[in-house]
Amino acid sequence: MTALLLRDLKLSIRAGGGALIGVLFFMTVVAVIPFGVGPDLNLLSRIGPAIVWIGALLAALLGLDRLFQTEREDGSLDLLLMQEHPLVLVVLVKCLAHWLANVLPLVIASPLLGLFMNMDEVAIGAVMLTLLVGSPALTFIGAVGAAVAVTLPRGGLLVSILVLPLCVPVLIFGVSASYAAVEDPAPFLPPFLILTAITMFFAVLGPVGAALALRNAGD
Amino acid sequence: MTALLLRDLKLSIRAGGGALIGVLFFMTVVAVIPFGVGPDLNLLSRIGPAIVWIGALLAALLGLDRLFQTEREDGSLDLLLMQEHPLVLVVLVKCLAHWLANVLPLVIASPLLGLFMNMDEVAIGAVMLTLLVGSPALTFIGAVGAAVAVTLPRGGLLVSILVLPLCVPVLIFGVSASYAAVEDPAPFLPPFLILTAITMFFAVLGPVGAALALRNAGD
Amino acid sequence: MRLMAENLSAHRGEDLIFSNISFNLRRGEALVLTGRNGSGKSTLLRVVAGLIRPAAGQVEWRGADGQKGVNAAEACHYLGHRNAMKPELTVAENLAFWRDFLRDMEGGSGVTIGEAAEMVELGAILHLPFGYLSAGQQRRMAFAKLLVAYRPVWILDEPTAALDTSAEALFARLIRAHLHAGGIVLAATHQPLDFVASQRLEMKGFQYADMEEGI
Amino acid sequence: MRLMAENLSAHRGEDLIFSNISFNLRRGEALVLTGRNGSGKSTLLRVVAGLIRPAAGQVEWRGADGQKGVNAAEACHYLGHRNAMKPELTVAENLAFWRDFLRDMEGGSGVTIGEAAEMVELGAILHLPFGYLSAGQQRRMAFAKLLVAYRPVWILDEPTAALDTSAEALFARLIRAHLHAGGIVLAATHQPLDFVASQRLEMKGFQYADMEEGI
Amino acid sequence: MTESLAITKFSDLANPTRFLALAARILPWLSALTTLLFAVGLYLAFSTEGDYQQGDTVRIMYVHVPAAWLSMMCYSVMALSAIGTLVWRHPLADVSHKAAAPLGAAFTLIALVTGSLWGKPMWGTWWVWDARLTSVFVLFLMYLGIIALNRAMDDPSRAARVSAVLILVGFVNIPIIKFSVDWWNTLHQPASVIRLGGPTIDGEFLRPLLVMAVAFTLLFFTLHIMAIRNEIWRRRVSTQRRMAARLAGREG
Amino acid sequence: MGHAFYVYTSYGISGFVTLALVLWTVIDGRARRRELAELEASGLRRRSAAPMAETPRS
Ligand code: HEM
Ligand SMILES: Nc1ncnc2c1ncn2[C@@H]1O[C@H](COP(=O)(O)OP(=O)(O)OP(=O)(O)O)[C@@H](O)[C@H]1O
Ligand SMILES: Nc1ncnc2c1ncn2[C@@H]1O[C@H](COP(=O)(O)OP(=O)(O)OP(=O)(O)O)[C@@H](O)[C@H]1O
Ligand SMILES: [Mg+2]
Ligand SMILES: [Mg+2]
Repeated sequence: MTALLLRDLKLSIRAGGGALIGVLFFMTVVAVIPFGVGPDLNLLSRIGPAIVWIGALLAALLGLDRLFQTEREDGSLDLLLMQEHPLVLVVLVKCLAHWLANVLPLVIASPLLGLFMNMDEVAIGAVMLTLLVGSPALTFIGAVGAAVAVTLPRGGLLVSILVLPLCVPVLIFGVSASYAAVEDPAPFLPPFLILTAITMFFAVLGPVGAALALRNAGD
Repeated sequence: MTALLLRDLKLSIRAGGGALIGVLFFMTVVAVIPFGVGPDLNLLSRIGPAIVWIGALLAALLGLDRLFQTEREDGSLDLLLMQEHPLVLVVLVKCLAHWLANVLPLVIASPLLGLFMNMDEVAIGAVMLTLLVGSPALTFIGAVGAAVAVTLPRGGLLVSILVLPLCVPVLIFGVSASYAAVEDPAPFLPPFLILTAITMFFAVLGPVGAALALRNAGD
Repeated sequence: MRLMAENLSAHRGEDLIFSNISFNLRRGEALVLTGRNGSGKSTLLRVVAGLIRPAAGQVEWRGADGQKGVNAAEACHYLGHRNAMKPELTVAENLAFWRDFLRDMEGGSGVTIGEAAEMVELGAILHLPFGYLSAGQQRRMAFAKLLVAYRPVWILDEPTAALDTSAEALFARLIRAHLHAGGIVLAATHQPLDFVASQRLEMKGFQYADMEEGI
Repeated sequence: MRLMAENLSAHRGEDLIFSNISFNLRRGEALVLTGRNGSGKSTLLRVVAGLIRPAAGQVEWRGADGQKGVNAAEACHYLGHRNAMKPELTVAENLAFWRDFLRDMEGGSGVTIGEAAEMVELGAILHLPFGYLSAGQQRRMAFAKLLVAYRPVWILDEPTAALDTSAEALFARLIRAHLHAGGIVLAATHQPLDFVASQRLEMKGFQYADMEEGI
Repeated sequence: MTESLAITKFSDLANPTRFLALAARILPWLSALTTLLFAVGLYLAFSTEGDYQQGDTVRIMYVHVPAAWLSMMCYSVMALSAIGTLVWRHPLADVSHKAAAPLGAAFTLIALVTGSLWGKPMWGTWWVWDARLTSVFVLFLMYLGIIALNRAMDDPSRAARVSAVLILVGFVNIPIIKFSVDWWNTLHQPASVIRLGGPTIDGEFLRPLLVMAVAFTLLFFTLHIMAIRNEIWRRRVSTQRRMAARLAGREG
Repeated sequence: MGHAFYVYTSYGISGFVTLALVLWTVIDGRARRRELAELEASGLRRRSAAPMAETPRS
C-alpha cells in the first residue's frame, strides 16, 4: 500500500503537474477577482472564503477523472483488481495520493491566498481548517465518478453530471462554516461538524462505491 | 481536415466530457457563490463577469493538457506528423475542435449564467462578446503547453508554469473590457481591442509553437 | 495445489463468447490455449484471473494443503496484452512497485529486481524509463514482473508477441523452470511455445449447440 | 518510383542506435528487417517515416516521374506497434477518419471501408467500438487502414504480432498484392513472413566499428 | 398498500414471468383506483377555500407537495432496487431501478416547475439558490444522469450494476433535501405534514393534500409496474432478435 | 386574487407532464408487445425451419 502511495505521488509529480497547477490556478483566480469587484478590500474579504473553496473544488477535480483511466489503459488496473488487498483500500490510497499531490498544496497555500483576499486571521484559519477537513470529501466523491468513467466505453460526460451535484453539499457546508467563524450570530461548530461528518461519510462511501463500480467494470 | 475536426468533436462528446462539463461546472459554482457571498443580488451582478471568465478559463483548461497526449499514446500522432498537411493547420484544427466542444458551450450558455448572476443586459452582452473573442486565446496558449507536455517525458509541471501565467493577461483584459462596458468612465474599446490583438497573436503563435514542439518530439 | 474450472461460460456485451469450458490443472501442469483471433482466449484468461465475471460456472483454487483458502485470482500472475508498467517511471521503479505491492504468496519467494532483469537478459537498462524501451524489451520487462513476486499460477496472454527468437527460447526456459518448481501455467498463444504443455485447448468461439443455455 | 536511404544513423537519447545503413528500393521490392529486441528496427522504420530525425544520412523518395517531389514520409503508410485507432469510436468511424484525413496519393486509390474490412475478414464487426475488439482483430483493423487510402510505400513494424496463422497468411497475401501492384514494402519482423522479400537487412544494433563515425 | 406491494415485488416475484402475470391482474384495478382518486382529489382541491394569506395559490400545494414527496420516494425505491441489484443480483431489481428513473425525473420536474410558479407570487422571484431548491435541482440532474448512464452502456446487467452504485452514492442527497429547511433557515416552508409531533397544517388543506398524495403515489406505482413490464419485454425482444440473427448467420 | 394564472399554469404543466408520461409508457408497452408478437410469429417459423438448433438440447 505504501508502495502504491509512493508510486502515485511520484507519477503525479513527474507527469501530471500536480501541486503547482492548483496553486497557480488559484493565483490566476485571485488575480482576476479584484477586477470584478473593484479595489474594495472589504468586499474582497467577504467573498474570500467562497473563492478559496471554489479554487479547492477546481483543484480537486483537475485530473481526478483520470484517476483510474490511466491505470486501465496500461493494464495496471487488472493487477490491482486481482490482489487480496481489499480493493476499497487501494481506492482509498489512490485518493489519498491524489489529495496529497493536488489538494493539500492548495490547503497549505490558502493562508497566502487569504492574505491576497484581505481576509482576517480568524477567517484564514477557518478556511484552512474547513478546507483541510472538507476537501478530502471532494476527492472521494470524484473517485466514484472516476471509477464509473472507467466502466463506460464512452462516457466521460456523464460522470461530471453525476459527480458535481454530490460536491455541492460539501461546498455549501464548507463555505458556511468558514463564514460562521467570522460572522457572529452564526455558530461555527454545527456546519463544521456536519462537514466533518460528510467527509467521514464519503471517506467510507466513496471508496466503497468506487470499488464496487470497478469490480463491476468487468472487461 | 474536416475529418479531423469531426473526429475530435465526436471524441470529446463521447469520451472527454466536453460541452456539458463546462456548463455544469459553472452551474455548480454559481449555485455555491450565493452561499458564500450571501443572497446579495448587487454583489452577484458585480462579480458576475469575473466568475464567467474564470469558468471559461477552466473549461479551456479541462482536457486541454491531454490534447496531443492521447494522440501519441495510441500512435495517431505519428500518422498526423507524417502527412503533407502543414502541421500548423492540424494543430489549429485540433484547437478549434477543442474550443468548439469545450468553450463555445460556455460562451453560448453565458447569457443564462449571467441571468443567474443577476447581471444586466449590457454586461451579459459584453461578457459574451469578450468571451467569444478572448477565449480562443486560452485554447491556443494551452495547445503550446500540451505540445510541450508531449515532448517532455516527465514535464507536466513545466506546462502549468508555462500556460497559466500566459493566460492571466487574456483574463485580465477580458474581464476589464466586460466591466468597461458597464461602468461608465472606463472606455470599452481599448481593452477589447487589446484582447482581440492578443487572440490574433496567439492564434498564430500558439499553433506555430505547438507544431514546432511536436516536430521536435522525435521519438 | 490445483486450479480447476467447471463449465465456464462468458458474455461480452450481450454476446456469448464461449461456454462449457472445464479444465483441471495440478502442480507442474500447463494448459495452452489456441484458436483464431477473437475466439475468446483472452476472455477465458480474464475469467480465470477473476477480471470478468463468468456467466456460468466457476474457477476454484486449492492451495498446497488442499484447502480452498484464497480466491483463485490471488494465486495468479496475469500478463495481459498490456504490460502494466508506467512509461514515466524507470524500469527499476516499476519492478520495485510491483514487488512491494504484489508481495510473495506463501510457498515461494521472488527474486530481487536485479536478478529478475538479468533473467530476462536486460540487466543493463534498469535505469531507463520504461517508455524508452523497444517493444520487445518492454515485453521482457513485463515478464520480469512475474519473477519478483511469487505466485503459483501464471496466466500468460500471448507472452511472446514482439519477442525475438532468442527471447522466445528464454521465456520458454523460464516457464519450464516455473513448471518444474511445481507451478501452473495457463497460456494463450498463436506461436508454438517451446515447453511441454500437458494440456491443450483449442478455442472455437461460441458453439451453436450451446445457444439455448446462454439465454 | 524509388525509396533510397543513404548512410543513415540515428540516436536515441544519447545513445547511437545504428549507423551507416543504406538501401535502395524500387517498384515491387520489399525490404525485411530482422534482428534482436532493441537492435533498432523500429528506430530505423521511424527514421524512414520521418518521425525521428536521423543523426546522419538521408532518406529520399522519387515518384513515378523520377522527380524528388514530395517528402519521403508523405509517400508512406506507417503501421507501428500502436494501432492509431481510437477505442471510443467504432471501427467504421476510425477507418472513415483515416480515409478522409490521409486521402489517396496520386498513382492509386484506396478501397471502400466495407471492402477493406472484408479484405481483413472482419466485415461483420464494423459497428463495434474499436476498444471492444480482440488484440488480433485490432491489429487487422489497423492493417485495413493501409487499404483505404493509397500510399506507394508501406512501412510495417511487426505487422503480424498477435495474429493467428490464417491472418498471417492473409497479411502476406495483401502485402504480395501490394508489391505486385508496384508498391514498396519495408517491414520489421521476428516471424518469417510469407512473401518474397527482395532484400533483407539484419540489424545488429550499434557496431563498435562504427563508433568513430558516431562521435 | 404500497408496503405490501414493495415486499411482494422483492421476494415473492422471483421470476419475471410470475411478475408479468401478477402485473396483468393488478394493473386494471390500480389504474382505475388512481383515476378515481385523482378525480376526487382535484374536486377537493378546487372546492376548498383559499388561504387567507396565500389566497388561491395555496391550490398549487396540492400538486407541488405530492410531486415533491414522490420525487424523493421514487429515488428511495430506486435505492432499494439498487441494493437488490448489488446484493442479491436480482434481474428484476435491475429492471426496476432502470424503469423508475424517468418517472422520478418527471415528478421532480413537476415539483420544480410548480415550486417556481408558486415562488413568483409568494417570494417575488422564480428561483433562488437556497438549499432546498438547489438540492431538488441536484436531484433532477441526478435522475438525468442515471438515465443517460443506462443508455450509454450496451450491456444491460453491467449498466444496472454501475448505475446501482451511483444511485446508492447519490442517496445522500435525499436527507439533504428533506432536512435542508431545518438546517438552513431558508425561504422555503418547513415540513408541516410529515414531521415528529403530527401535522401542523389546517385540516381544510390537509384533506385534499392527502388525497392527492395518495393519488400521485398510486400513479407512480401503476406507471412503475407498467415500465418494468415494458423493460422485461424489451429485453426479451432483444434476446430473441439476437438469437434469430445468429441462426440466420449460421444458415447463410 | 390575480394569482389564477400561476395556479392554472402549474396545474396545466403538471397535467401535461403526467399525461405525457402515461402516454409514453402505454405506447412503449404497445410497441414492445407488437414486437414480441411479430417475433413469436417469425420465430416459430424459424425454429421449425431450422430444427437443428433445437436438437442438441434433447
Ligand atoms: C422550485 C421551487 C421549489 C422546490 C424545488 C420545492 C421543493 C419541495 C420539496 C422537496 C418538498 C417536500 C419537503 C418535505 O417533504 O419535507 C416541498 C414541500 C413543500 N413546499 Fe416546496 N418547493 C419549491 C417552492 C415552494 C414554494 C414557492 C412554496 C410556497 C411558498 C412551497 C411550499 C411548500 C410546502 C407548503 C410544502 C409542504 C411542506 C410539508 O408540509 O412537509 N414550495 N417543496
Ligand atoms: N531515450 C532513449 N535513451 C536511450 N536509449 C533509448 C531511448 N529510447 C530508446 N532507446 C533504446 O533504443 C533501442 C532501439 O529500440 P527499437 O525500438 O528501435 O528496437 P527494435 O529493434 O524495434 O526492438 P523490438 O524488436 O523489441 O521491437 C532500444 O535498445 C532502446 O532501449
Ligand atoms: N462489448 C463487446 N460486445 C461484443 N463483442 C465483444 C465485446 N467485447 C469483446 N467482444 C468480442 O469478444 C470476442 C473475444 O475476444 P478475445 O479478446 O477473448 O479474443 P482472443 O481469442 O483473445 O483473440 P486474439 O487472438 O485476437 O487476442 C471478440 O470477437 C470481440 O470482438
Ligand atoms: Mg487475445
Ligand atoms: Mg520494435
